[in-house]
Amino acid sequence: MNKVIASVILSALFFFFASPCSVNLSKSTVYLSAVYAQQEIPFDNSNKTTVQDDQEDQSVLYSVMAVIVVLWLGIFTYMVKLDRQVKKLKRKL
Amino acid sequence: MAVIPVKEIEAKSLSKKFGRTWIFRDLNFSVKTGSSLAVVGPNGSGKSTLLQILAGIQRPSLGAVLFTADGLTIPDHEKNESIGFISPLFLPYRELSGRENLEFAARDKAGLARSCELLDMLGLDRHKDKQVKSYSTGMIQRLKYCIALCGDPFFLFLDEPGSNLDDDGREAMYRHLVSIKNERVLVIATNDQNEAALCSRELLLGS
Amino acid sequence: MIKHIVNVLMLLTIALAFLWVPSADILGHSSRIIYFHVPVAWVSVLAFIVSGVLSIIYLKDRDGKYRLLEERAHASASIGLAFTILTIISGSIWAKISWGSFWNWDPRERTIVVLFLIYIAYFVLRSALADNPDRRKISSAYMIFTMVVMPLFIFVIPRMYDTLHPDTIINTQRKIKMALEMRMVLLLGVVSFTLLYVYLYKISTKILFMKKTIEERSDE
Amino acid sequence: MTKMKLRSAAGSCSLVHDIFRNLKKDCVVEFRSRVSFAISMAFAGISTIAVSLVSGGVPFSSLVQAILLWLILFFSAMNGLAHIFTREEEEGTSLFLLLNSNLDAVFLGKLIFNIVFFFVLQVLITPLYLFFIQAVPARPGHFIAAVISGGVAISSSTTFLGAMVAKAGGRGSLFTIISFPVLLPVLWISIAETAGSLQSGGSTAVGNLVFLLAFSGLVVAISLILFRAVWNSQ
Repeated sequence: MNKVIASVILSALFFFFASPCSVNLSKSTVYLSAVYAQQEIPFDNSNKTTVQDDQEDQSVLYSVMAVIVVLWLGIFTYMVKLDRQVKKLKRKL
Repeated sequence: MAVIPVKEIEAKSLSKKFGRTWIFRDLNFSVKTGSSLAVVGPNGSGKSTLLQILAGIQRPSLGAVLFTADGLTIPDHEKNESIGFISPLFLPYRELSGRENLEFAARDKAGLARSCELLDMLGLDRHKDKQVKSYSTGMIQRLKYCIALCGDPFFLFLDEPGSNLDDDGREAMYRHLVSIKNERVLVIATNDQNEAALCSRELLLGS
Repeated sequence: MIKHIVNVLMLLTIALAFLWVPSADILGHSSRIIYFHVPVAWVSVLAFIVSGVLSIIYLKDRDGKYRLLEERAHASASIGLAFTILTIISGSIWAKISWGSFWNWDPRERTIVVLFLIYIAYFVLRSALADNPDRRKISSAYMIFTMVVMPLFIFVIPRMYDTLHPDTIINTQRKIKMALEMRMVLLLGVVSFTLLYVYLYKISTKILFMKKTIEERSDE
Repeated sequence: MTKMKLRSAAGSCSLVHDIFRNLKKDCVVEFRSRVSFAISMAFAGISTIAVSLVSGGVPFSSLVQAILLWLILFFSAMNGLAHIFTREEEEGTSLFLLLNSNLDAVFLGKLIFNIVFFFVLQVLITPLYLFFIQAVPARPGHFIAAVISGGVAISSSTTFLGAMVAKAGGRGSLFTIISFPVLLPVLWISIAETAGSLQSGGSTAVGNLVFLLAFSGLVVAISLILFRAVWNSQ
């Protein structure tokens, strides 16, 4: 049961950190390499390759991401609560 | 009523549990007009609960209670009007006087007159118009008896009717009970031996 | 089975919401929050409706055909409360971004807060009734009572104070004019979050039944 | 198995008779133990005076006046409207009530009592409030209509919740917690209407008043259906 939660959350978080760095890029391979490229600062503007949103302020994206990460952390903690209950009950059964 | 219809209350595999413990299980008995049943047993054996279930105040966890008149089940509203009930949990209004409590309890003038008469018979005539606040527990118990009887009920469920009554109060109540019990169905829950002796049959709970 | 669907759909929503959907004209990228914020709000309302319906069924079937109905309504309500809190948090952060202030009582925020208060009241009442044998009946009666009264608020609140209160910058209807893709992704988001709710609900029911069997086993 | 039908007296005419019987009993009992009535009135009076004392006669806008008025009325309701049911539980007379009259009559009797009680409270408090904040409503008719319909909405929805609180041990704050979310829109609308009537401009939004009365109607209907589940013992 808990490995399912972990997989859902991990994959979701992975997508988050990858996606804002290259919005509207069609091919996923390009941005995957972009992610590996920047080691120290994951979100600097240097790798922005899309033309369409050059004037778009990067901070908006971070806050969008912040909101969604908050959502996901909330759901994650709720799932962990349920998961712990299940484990406790399983032991008793 | 020239011919008294044979009314009957029948308990079918009645059982009740509180939380996770069973108070009583699979009780089967029936009480016809004129006969009466004494429910006895140690404290906490579920006597009061059983009486509340019979009176329709509480719902049994399993089983059912059937009210029949000559074999036909009595419709509910009629049944509710023909039930008299006394229990320690049952208290009259303290701010109202004895008579006002009876006015509230009686459905019609005749009932009111009958219960006032009964009140006088039980020695409460001097206190009829005083607030129940000023009554002693014995006097409240007598008033409860009158309230239970004011609708001329056919089914009487009395949970320790004689409690905190003095000797002559108890004696007057028993005399009245004996006089009316042959054309009614009577169930008394009690720990008091001579109260149980009033009834034709006994049911032991909590064995 | 639902677990896998939820995983797939959730990932799809995330991917599409970020990679494929054009950003809304006024809001720019911050409009991407819609695909997560709105479904979460929808789930909190859905949980409320489900627990109301469960309470109705519980009160109707007095002879106990179904088991643990009221506890399930309670479980659904706790999921609803969790999602309502999430909606409020994410809503206020989004409000900070697009309108500059954390909270300015626009109609949608009021509806969510009223729902939040109802959940709190339900849980407080239920715990206050702890030792009362009628606890289940009374708390489901309260849930039904509020569920019937709640739709009135939704019609009332938007019309509230309009004479005295300046309207917010973006229009107050729930849906901003949305391109087709946006509407599709939003729908996908709603579906995946609803399935997530169903999944959580199934787990909570399983927990309830486990507790019941443990209880019964410890009785014998 | 005969369905365990709950206690209900026969026929509708005796329902009205039952309601009056209950109402008469409630009035006599409440009149005799005037403590709770006095406390509610004193509470409402003191909060009115407190508001004007604290504000020190500073004139505030009609909206703020309306908000303060309705807050005072709301909390006085929270103080007094549950008593009619909690008294039954505290004094153990709920079993007596259950046996002697059907549930609808019990509820309707107490509902009427609550509406009348809150109306009397409003009649005493609102003029006092207006006097203290030196406000004269621009359209008195509209103002009175708003206050009355708001009061009816509050008292009719809190009666049922009072029955729940009585069963839950009757702590005062529980009553406020469970009735606030239900009363929130009623307060919003009443405040908007009262503010509208205090101001000179603005028109009477009859829709709002109708909403308040419709709300009370709906709430009474729902309460009648659900009262069985709450008041009848298990």
